[in-house]
Amino acid sequence: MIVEGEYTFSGPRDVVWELLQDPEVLSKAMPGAARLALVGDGAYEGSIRVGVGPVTAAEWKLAVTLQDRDPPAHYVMQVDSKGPIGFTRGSASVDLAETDGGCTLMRYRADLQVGGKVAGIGQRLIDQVAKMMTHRGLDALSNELRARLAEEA
Amino acid sequence: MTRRYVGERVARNEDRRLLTGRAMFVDDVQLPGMLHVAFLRSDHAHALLRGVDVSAALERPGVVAVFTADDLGDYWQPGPLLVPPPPVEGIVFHEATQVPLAKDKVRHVGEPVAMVVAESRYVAEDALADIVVDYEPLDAVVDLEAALAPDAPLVHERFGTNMAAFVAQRHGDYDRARAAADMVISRRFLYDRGAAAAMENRVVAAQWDPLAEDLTVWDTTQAPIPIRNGLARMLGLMESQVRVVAPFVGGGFGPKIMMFYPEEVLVPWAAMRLGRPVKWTEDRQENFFATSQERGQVHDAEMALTRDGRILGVRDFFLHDCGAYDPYGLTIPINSQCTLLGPYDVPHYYSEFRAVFTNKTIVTPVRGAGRQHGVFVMERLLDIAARELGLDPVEIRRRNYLSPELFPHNFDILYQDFAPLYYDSGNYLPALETATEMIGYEGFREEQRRLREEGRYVGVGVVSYIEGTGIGPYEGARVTVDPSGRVRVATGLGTQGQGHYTAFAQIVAEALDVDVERVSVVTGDTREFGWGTGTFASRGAVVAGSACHAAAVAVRGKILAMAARVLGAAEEQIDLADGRVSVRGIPERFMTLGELARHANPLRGAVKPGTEPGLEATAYFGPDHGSTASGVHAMIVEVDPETAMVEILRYVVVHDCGRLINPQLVEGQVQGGVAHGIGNSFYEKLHFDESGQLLNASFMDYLLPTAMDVPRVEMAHMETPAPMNPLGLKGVGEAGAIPAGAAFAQAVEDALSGYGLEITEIPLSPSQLFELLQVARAASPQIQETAG
Amino acid sequence: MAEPLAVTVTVNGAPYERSVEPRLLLSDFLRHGIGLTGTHVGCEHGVCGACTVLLDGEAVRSCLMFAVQADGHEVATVEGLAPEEGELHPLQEAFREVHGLQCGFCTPGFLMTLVPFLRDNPAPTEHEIREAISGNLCRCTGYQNIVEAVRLAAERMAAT
Amino acid sequence: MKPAPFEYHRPTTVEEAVDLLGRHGYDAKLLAGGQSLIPTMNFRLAQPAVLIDLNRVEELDFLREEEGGIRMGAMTRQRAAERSGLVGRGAPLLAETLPWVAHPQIRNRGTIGGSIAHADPAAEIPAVMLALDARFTLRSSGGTRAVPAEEFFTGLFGTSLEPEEILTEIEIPRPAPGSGWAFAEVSRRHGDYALAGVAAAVVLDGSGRCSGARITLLSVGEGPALATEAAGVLVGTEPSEDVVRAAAEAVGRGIDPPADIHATAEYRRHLAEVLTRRVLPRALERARASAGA
Repeated sequence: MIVEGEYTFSGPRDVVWELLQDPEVLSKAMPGAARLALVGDGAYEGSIRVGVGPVTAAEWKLAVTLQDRDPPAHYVMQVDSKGPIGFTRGSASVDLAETDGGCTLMRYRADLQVGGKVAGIGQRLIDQVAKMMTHRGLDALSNELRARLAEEA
Repeated sequence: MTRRYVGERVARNEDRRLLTGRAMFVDDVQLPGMLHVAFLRSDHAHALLRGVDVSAALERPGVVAVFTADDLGDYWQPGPLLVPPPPVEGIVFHEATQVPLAKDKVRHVGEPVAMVVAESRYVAEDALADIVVDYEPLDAVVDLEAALAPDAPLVHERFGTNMAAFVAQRHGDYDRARAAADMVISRRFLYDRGAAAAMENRVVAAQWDPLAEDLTVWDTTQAPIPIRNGLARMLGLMESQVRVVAPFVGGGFGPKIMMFYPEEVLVPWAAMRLGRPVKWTEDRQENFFATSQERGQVHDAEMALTRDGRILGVRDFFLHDCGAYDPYGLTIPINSQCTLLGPYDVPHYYSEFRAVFTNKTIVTPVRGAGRQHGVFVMERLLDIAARELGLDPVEIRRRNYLSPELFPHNFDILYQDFAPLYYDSGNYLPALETATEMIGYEGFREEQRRLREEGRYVGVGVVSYIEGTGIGPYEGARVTVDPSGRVRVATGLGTQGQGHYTAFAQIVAEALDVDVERVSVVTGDTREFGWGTGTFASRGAVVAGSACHAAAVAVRGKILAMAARVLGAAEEQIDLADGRVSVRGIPERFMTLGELARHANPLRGAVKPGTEPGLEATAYFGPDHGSTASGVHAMIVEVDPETAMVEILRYVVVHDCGRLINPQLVEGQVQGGVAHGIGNSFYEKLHFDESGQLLNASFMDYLLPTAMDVPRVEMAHMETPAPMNPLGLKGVGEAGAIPAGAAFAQAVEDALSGYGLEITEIPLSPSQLFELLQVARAASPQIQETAG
Repeated sequence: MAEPLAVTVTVNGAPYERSVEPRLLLSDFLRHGIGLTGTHVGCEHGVCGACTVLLDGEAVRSCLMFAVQADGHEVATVEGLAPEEGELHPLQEAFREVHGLQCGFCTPGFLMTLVPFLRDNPAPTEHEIREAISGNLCRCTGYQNIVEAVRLAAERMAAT
Repeated sequence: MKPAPFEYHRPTTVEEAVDLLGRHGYDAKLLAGGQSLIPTMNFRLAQPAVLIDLNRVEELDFLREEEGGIRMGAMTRQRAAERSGLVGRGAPLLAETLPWVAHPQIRNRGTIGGSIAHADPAAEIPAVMLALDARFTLRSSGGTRAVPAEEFFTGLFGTSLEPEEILTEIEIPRPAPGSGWAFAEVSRRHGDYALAGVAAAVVLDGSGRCSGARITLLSVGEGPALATEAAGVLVGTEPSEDVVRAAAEAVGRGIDPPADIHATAEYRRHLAEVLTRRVLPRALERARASAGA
């Protein structure tokens, strides 16, 4: 499954870049009281809690690795997760570009594999859940960015 | 003989039990102390198995045992190769059969990794969540062409390739035909996977009796005798120590002939090891991952023709998806290869295929077993040729049929029974003429034009097919006249709703001249009859039916001989009618068959040397060749080009399966087959993603046609008797499903004539049809739907 | 309260008292709890209709109910359909006569769906029949003879 | 496919139910008809620790006509609503739509309130409630509040129900004079989740001018969606074929449909447009008849 899109952050690129490497910030962008810890250079581990509609929220173990880092413009994020009803494997390519007015345009393209029970039964909703989680995550990052910029100001 | 049963519409003997909820299915087996099984199955299509930790599961209250591959010791062995590769020159075949529990590596989603045995299925499922498996995911092999690329990941490393088999067969010299042709049509055709989806999932229950030292296994199998034989071998028992019972089975359609499924190997073993009865009932979700499937093939085919539409030759290269293992050998692709020729006079044919291992569920025959692919390719080529030549699609078929004087007819290629492809008998043109007449082909074009003006898009499809049925090796039957006067018939087949209980009763009742309701048939219990192979390849009625007939004829001989002795008359003077024997002309000198049976088993005196006690005989039947059934399907559809939804308005089948035992049963088989074929055309497709995950593993997303989707089937029978068996029978079980996709494609294209779209893929979802329509609209902006 | 609960369910007119875990599906209760195995289970997610029974006279999926929910209610299954031992309900009779069943696995679900349908709509059209059984899957028959059987049964039931 | 264990409660009053929910909150799941929840539990996708069964709360099962329209309890069975003459008169759009919901065996058990609270984006009832401008009563031990459908549905399976709240009642306003309605969907098979569906409720004034329109969509987004732009195209016009076409195009523009194995996003968008073109003339026809009467 491909999830791709663009998102504009109202802030400079290097601040956005920093945010995207910060495990604390990243965990806020992930669903359900995520915990994420840096375990090596560009490597994070932790867990998220996901539940959609009738699907009971449950803990998914998460491993994130950032690769091909070209600060502050590009990286590839390898994300593996495993929960009680399945797993995901995939990578997302992220490009950050400066735009007018000091904003940052993010282009992302994720190639996600979903496996296990959730793939076999939940196909009708996977596309929407991925979209929803992406949008919510980006909005959360955007809020975080605003907060940080306000702090700095 | 006064009673006629063969050919009559006799209501089924088995129905009362089924209709009142008293027919026993395997899941109904409930024994004191019975344990229940759940399997932990791989979530990954392809992964190394680094470790399986079952310790937490073992601690859960109610869990009795948890087994992994390592616990099986020497019992862990790959399953048998059911059908060896045919002796075709130059054949390559790599054997890789399934294993009871995955070891080192998993090769498809749903492959069993661990077996939990618990006091209830609920608890067994609870315990699955306790098991921790360490997988190292590997890239999956999914696409057939990509699988053969040099750098593809390997399903079975030891072969160094994902090619499971290569077979090339030729008849004549295709290159010469091509050189002489006025026109060559070539296309790529796709046929995708579906599920057999019998309403009953698989079930295995087993009980070991340590006092009698015997094992009873209840199994939803289509082949109880081979299951018994294999289990005895694996478990180190004599065949007589193992009883396999396939009672009422809730639909088979092919996958229930597969053996040995891991669960069939493990449940009896666990029952012996744990000393308690054990049952595993597959749930629907497991069925989508763990029960064999069929249909993935990609064909690159071409047809060489004269300008008047005569076929000079056909060439086909195809890839066949065999899934992660190939226990069923090459039956399916060989069927595709051989059935492609259809009822047509094809002087030159070259066909080669590669079977391909993929990280998907095992492929074994499903109703049609590869035949529909061949039919789809051939019929589509003819449709395209007809269009390009400006010929009517019916006319091009008419011009190419094998004519009746060409029978029996041979092609120089081997069929699934390893005998040269042999058409025993057939007469194809009358079926075509009948079908076109029934569907009103003549007047349809006018109607079509008229409806198009009203904004309605209707189209017709007419296709032909043949089906090799009723192959060997053999089946047997025992017929016994009981002292009660009732007649008992036992055969070794499993039966899954075909009506064998009734069809065999009809054959025997007619031969013995008794009331058909007084003939009771038992099938699928190895203790009742221990010789035979199973129900597959549309062979049950043909092969076992012929054996029943032979046994009944032998019993009839015994009856007459015994009656002559007892009634004191010459054999020729004995009348057998209405369940009694009498001396001709002296009706008061009679005896009922029950009385005669008692005489045949005396308590005193001597049974004469050279004779046997009882009115009983066992007979076997093994045909040299299969018999070739055939038919024509015609369909009218209406397409809504705006929504891309298709409705089938009419469906006509003209079918020739030789002599009919019971037209009602035959019609039922065909109607069900057509429904299955309609499913394969428009509704049913197993969607695998690029990582080998099945995306529609439930009835929510895997769409079986409902009563709203399947039309009434109008049917006519042709009866060209088969010369290969005494009753003239040909098989019918799979026929309905075989040509439906081809008819559907032709009809939908016809309804959308003017759009210039071509259907080369089946199943075709509305979403795919929408895309074809959009491409057509983009290519021809003048297309505008008239408002409907 | 994951502890077993005592329930009393009247099935085909007879009361059954059992102690059941709340999660026990009604289908499993009928089949394995009280041994009425005529109700079949085909999908356990409410699509195939094989497990259809009557709850207080209306057709429901017994795989989509917990046995505890049937406490104090009346359930009817295929075993209770025939009026007398050795006799058949007109629907059963018609199914047999026109070959409305093959493997017979889905049949109890069809019958139990059709009983209230014909009660509420004694003279249905073919389209209404097809719609009424569209929540029951059959892999063997192609539905044609099932539809035929319903028409025949409706005719006969109207005549009596 | 057997459900995981859970703690089971079967209250007989709303008060008792609300109290239980207050105690268990996030761990609890309400069991209404169970026709979506129980399959999800059988697949073990849902494993609620506590199940509060509302099937014995009789006060939630009623259907009556009031001054302003129809009021029904959340536990009203879908089949009961479908068969009710009251619904046929007072909410004909709902009556027309209910036969599209799954199959009779499901509707015999499934409830109106359960379907609303479940808020499946492919479900018919939420979309119809949105088109009918229904209001929902939500109750917790803290009190009662009324929420219009428009505010109730909040994205993918999302509602404004708090964890300790129960949807108790549904209020459907009486249709204004000159009202017309229609529903249509395209599904793979009868009773399946729709690939796309459209419900429309329109009002024409005495001169044939559209004075109100609510067009709602299902299966083309995260939840039931109100096509406001399309409605805007209609309102104020005497809706002609061209206006209807323009409204349908507005529907297509306003959505970002999901893709799945049954339909691409483009196909869903196309279907939503086609269905709008088919539904609106029927709704307008009925409105004209009603306005003329």
